[in-house]
Amino acid sequence: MSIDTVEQAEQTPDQSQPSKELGLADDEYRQIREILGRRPTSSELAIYSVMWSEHCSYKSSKVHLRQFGDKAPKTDALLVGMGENAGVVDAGDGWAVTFKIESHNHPSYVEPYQGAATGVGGIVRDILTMGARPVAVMDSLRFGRLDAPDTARVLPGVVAGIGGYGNCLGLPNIGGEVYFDESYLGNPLVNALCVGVMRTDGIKLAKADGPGNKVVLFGARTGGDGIGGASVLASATFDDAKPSKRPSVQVGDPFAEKVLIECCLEIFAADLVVGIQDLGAAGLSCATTELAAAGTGGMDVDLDVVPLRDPTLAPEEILMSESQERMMAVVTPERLDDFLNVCAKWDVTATVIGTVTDTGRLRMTWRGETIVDIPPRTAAHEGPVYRRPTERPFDQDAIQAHDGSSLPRPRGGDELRKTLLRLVASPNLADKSWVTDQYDRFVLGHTVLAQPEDAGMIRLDDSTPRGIALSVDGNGRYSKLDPYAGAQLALAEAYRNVAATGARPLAVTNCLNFGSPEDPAVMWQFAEAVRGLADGCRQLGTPVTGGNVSFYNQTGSSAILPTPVIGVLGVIDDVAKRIPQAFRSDGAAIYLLGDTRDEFAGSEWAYVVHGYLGGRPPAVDLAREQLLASVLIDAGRDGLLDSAHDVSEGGLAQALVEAALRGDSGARITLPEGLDPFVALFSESTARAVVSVSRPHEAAFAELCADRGLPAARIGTIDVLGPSLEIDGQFTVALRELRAAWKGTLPARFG
Amino acid sequence: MVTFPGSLDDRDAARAVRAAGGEPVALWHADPSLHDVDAVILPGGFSYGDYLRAGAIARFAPVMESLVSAARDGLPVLGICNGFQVLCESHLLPGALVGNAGRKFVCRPQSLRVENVKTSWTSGYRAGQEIVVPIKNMDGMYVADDRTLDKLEADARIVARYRLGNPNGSYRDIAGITNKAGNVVGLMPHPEHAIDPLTGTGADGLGFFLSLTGVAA
Amino acid sequence: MARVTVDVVLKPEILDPQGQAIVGALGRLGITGVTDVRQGKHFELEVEDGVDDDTIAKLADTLLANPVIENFTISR
Amino acid sequence: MARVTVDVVLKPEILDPQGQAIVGALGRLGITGVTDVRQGKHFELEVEDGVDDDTIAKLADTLLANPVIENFTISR
Ligand SMILES: Nc1ncnc2c1ncn2[C@@H]1O[C@H](COP(=O)(O)OP(=O)(O)O)[C@@H](O)[C@H]1O
Ligand SMILES: [Mg+2]
Repeated sequence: MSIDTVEQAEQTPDQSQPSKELGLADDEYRQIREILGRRPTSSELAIYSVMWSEHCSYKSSKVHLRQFGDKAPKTDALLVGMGENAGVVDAGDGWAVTFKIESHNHPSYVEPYQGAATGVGGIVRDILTMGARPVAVMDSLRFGRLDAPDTARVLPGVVAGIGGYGNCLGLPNIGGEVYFDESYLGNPLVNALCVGVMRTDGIKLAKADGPGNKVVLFGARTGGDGIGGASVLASATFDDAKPSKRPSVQVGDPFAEKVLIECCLEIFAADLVVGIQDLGAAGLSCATTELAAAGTGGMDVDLDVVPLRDPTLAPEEILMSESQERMMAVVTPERLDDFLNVCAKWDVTATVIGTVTDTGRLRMTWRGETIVDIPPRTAAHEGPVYRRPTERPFDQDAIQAHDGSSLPRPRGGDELRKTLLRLVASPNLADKSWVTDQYDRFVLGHTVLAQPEDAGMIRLDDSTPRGIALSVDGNGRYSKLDPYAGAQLALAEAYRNVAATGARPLAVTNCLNFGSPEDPAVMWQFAEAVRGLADGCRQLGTPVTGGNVSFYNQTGSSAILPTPVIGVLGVIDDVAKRIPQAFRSDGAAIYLLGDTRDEFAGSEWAYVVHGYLGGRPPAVDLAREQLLASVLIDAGRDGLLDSAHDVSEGGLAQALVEAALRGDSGARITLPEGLDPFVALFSESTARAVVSVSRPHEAAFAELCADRGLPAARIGTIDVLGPSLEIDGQFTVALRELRAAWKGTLPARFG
Repeated sequence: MVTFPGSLDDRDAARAVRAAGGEPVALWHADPSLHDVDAVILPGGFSYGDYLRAGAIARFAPVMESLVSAARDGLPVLGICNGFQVLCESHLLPGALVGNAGRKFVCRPQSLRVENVKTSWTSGYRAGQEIVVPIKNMDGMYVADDRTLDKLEADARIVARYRLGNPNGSYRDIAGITNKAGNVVGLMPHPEHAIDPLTGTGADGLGFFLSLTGVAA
Repeated sequence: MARVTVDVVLKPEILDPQGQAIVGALGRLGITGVTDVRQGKHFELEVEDGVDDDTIAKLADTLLANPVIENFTISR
Repeated sequence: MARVTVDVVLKPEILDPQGQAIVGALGRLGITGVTDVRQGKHFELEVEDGVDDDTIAKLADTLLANPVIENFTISR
């Protein structure tokens, strides 16, 4: 096997190189030659091609994502902002929390189980890298129609993969989403979130500081997994991919990761590292260039000593391999033995592969020859940046103009009742326990709220009542109608969900799932969504701490619905004060908070009953969201609320059904005066919640709402032993019938 | 409290022991010493990733050799979920645990009937008492041949059975069994996740730990 | 070096949900004529030349198979 | 009626965590001389006489194995 060395590259400047096949544009290849003053070696080309891929360089999204920083609200809640592996939030009392969401969409289509499993594995390592103990995961999932044949292949595999990996790591799964829409059939979305907890003085950063310090690769051996994945996988649709470019699948080893987590936590506790980085997309290329670029600036690496699973791997392949369950640490020579001892205790393979230098160069050798000699910043941070053309889709005005106001609506109690039963059984609104029962939500013993509650909530530690709440939300249909509003609606819903548990929303993460950035219409959707999110975060005072962009989500030339998925994290001082969703106190009054308008564009009703998408999504009112949140949080803190549940997709009717079924309690409802019953029940107006208040607290609660100026309509009472949900003057439906409809849908499809 | 590589519910079980007034002591799989403890809990999780068969590899850990002989001498041992699997693989308990009949991981609150209240771990319950604790497993179907099952029933060695639905296809609805002496108990459901209504399904599981500390006290 | 395979199958009296599920799926695939499926494990071992079948049998009996529920066969 | 077996193994380049874990356990068992283990699946099918290998191959390819990561062999 011939090795392409730096010396050879100097001597053979005209040798042709497969830059195009590696996904590099001609200009980008020229730029690399300029940086190096010669042609790159094949190993250098491998590094640049993966580091400059869309997936790693954010070259199409960077100019937009800047707004998250530029428009960031003033806050002292952020300990580490954007740009690190994950942002870190101050949770009070010396506790810090780090969280992030990431996509694994394409791999989950190719091999659902492993694709989803390694998605969880990757995000957990990101959180671990910050110095935190990972304490919970969430998953946001989107598939094709429930009845589409391929959904029966993809969904069970994805769910088993997320469960298989997360359960085996001992991380409770505390929430997520499952949506169905035809646009995701050939391109499911699998977004995984992880949250970690640490003390504020335990934060670790990804940098290689201190000349003479050792670079240690530890964890799994390197194999041929996903070679070219980072670049090829993320920058071409499958239709374009030549067979040779098809990604090979990465297989996860959750046991290896569990051991790696415990090993790292012991290493952190003993303060044995200067810097640390996980190996994810772009593997060693990414870890070495990023660590070096963020630190003293140089690194020497001996690729010969990298422990291999497949001894035939060439250096280019070693550099591009995406083998899972690997980490890289920078360790002082004095601490090296201690470090290696901890690894040995956990049976984790650890190898010194290099040294930090102050040369400003990343140098790698192979069989004694220099095969890489580059300035690391040029690969890690100074990649190409594109301002791609954007263009409002030609049919956007038409989509918004045809608002569906003439769609026939149900009239009379009987039709309303039928509509309700049909909606609660529809795939997007139906019970998701077929999925969530495959996830461990109890492990670690700190889970206070999990599915199907509005947000997941965990206690930070045995020593404190303090906790955090998290929700992830997105709505591709709203975003299609108006991506600016769609991003804000997702943000608002996640924010509302967190507040509905009694926690104070503090910070935001996001995963932006879009089609091809080379399509100006998609790029317009993306730009609008980012602008909407940045503006929304500023107004709500919740900064974006990090996230992930996934482009090229399309089948042929048809893109998925633009799908920004937003995660909001909140803090609660005492988890015992959490507000659950269930109706549970007999005789308690039920209130609807907020205003209801006639808003059905993009609604579940329009989709399920009419298969219709058009109009403008529900109005966004972030000031009202803040007001609603403040009332929920304060009332929760003062113990005024027995339950709270946000109103979103499916409207008031769906919220009432969920609260009643969750508590196995009946309720008698009188719809607010002056509202059409159909609008009252099914409109998806935002900034609303359903709460229940027991008699002794009613006066205080009503006064709180009046003082703050939050509309609060008393719409009924809970009848704990009542067998049904009664809508006065309209219809009565037995809980048993509702439950059968709501619970039956997914099992009927998947067994 | 034994920690194997891949143990997950070890902290939870330690918390439960503490809640019952006991003092949890960490034992390490590679250390054969039992450090003079009064009882041992093998916690839930995926020791060695549950690779090969759940519990199959953990069985060969150095600590297990000491544990097997101490258990034969009467040391109270509770194996929860993965711990139950390890006890079967080590032949301290008869039968085996294989993949759930539903072929999926199952996590949900589960109703049980406690049948044998003479073991070291169940003396705090009333015979026939119905309790709810979480179940969460992939390989939770208890299987054994008919002779073994008949014998278990005849000797009243079935500690608990599932009620209101069998979550994993276990033969004869078996959720937990004990050895002849009643000191070794294997349990598929997770009582350590039912010691505090705030974070678990209730407090019904505390009885397993109270049974022990009551005895030890 | 030699390659030895060990096949492990559940004893007939033990339920095999995985195999049953496959039988159930056959109909949907339009495959007829397959009346039963049992799923077991297949191990491929690389062993040095000196390793005899007794050693492999010990390995299979103590580690690869659980004799309470499984039988195994060794082939070279 | 005939018995057909299908063995499904991970492609050589795909990580096999289970096999690795078994190799790791061998040392503790005191068994030497086994240098590598790969774990796969073993299916035993009961088929009617008319069923040919093409049908079995179709079955293996769609149901028993995941061709993205696994290979299979059929033997009668
Ligand atoms: N949509 C986004 N919003 C905010 N920050 C983002 C977004 N996408 C990516 N980032 C940030 O860019 C950095 C690089 O992202 P990524 O490549 O996903 O991280 P990693 O290298 O850990 O995989 C991270 O700090 C991440 O939080
Ligand atoms: Mg990272």
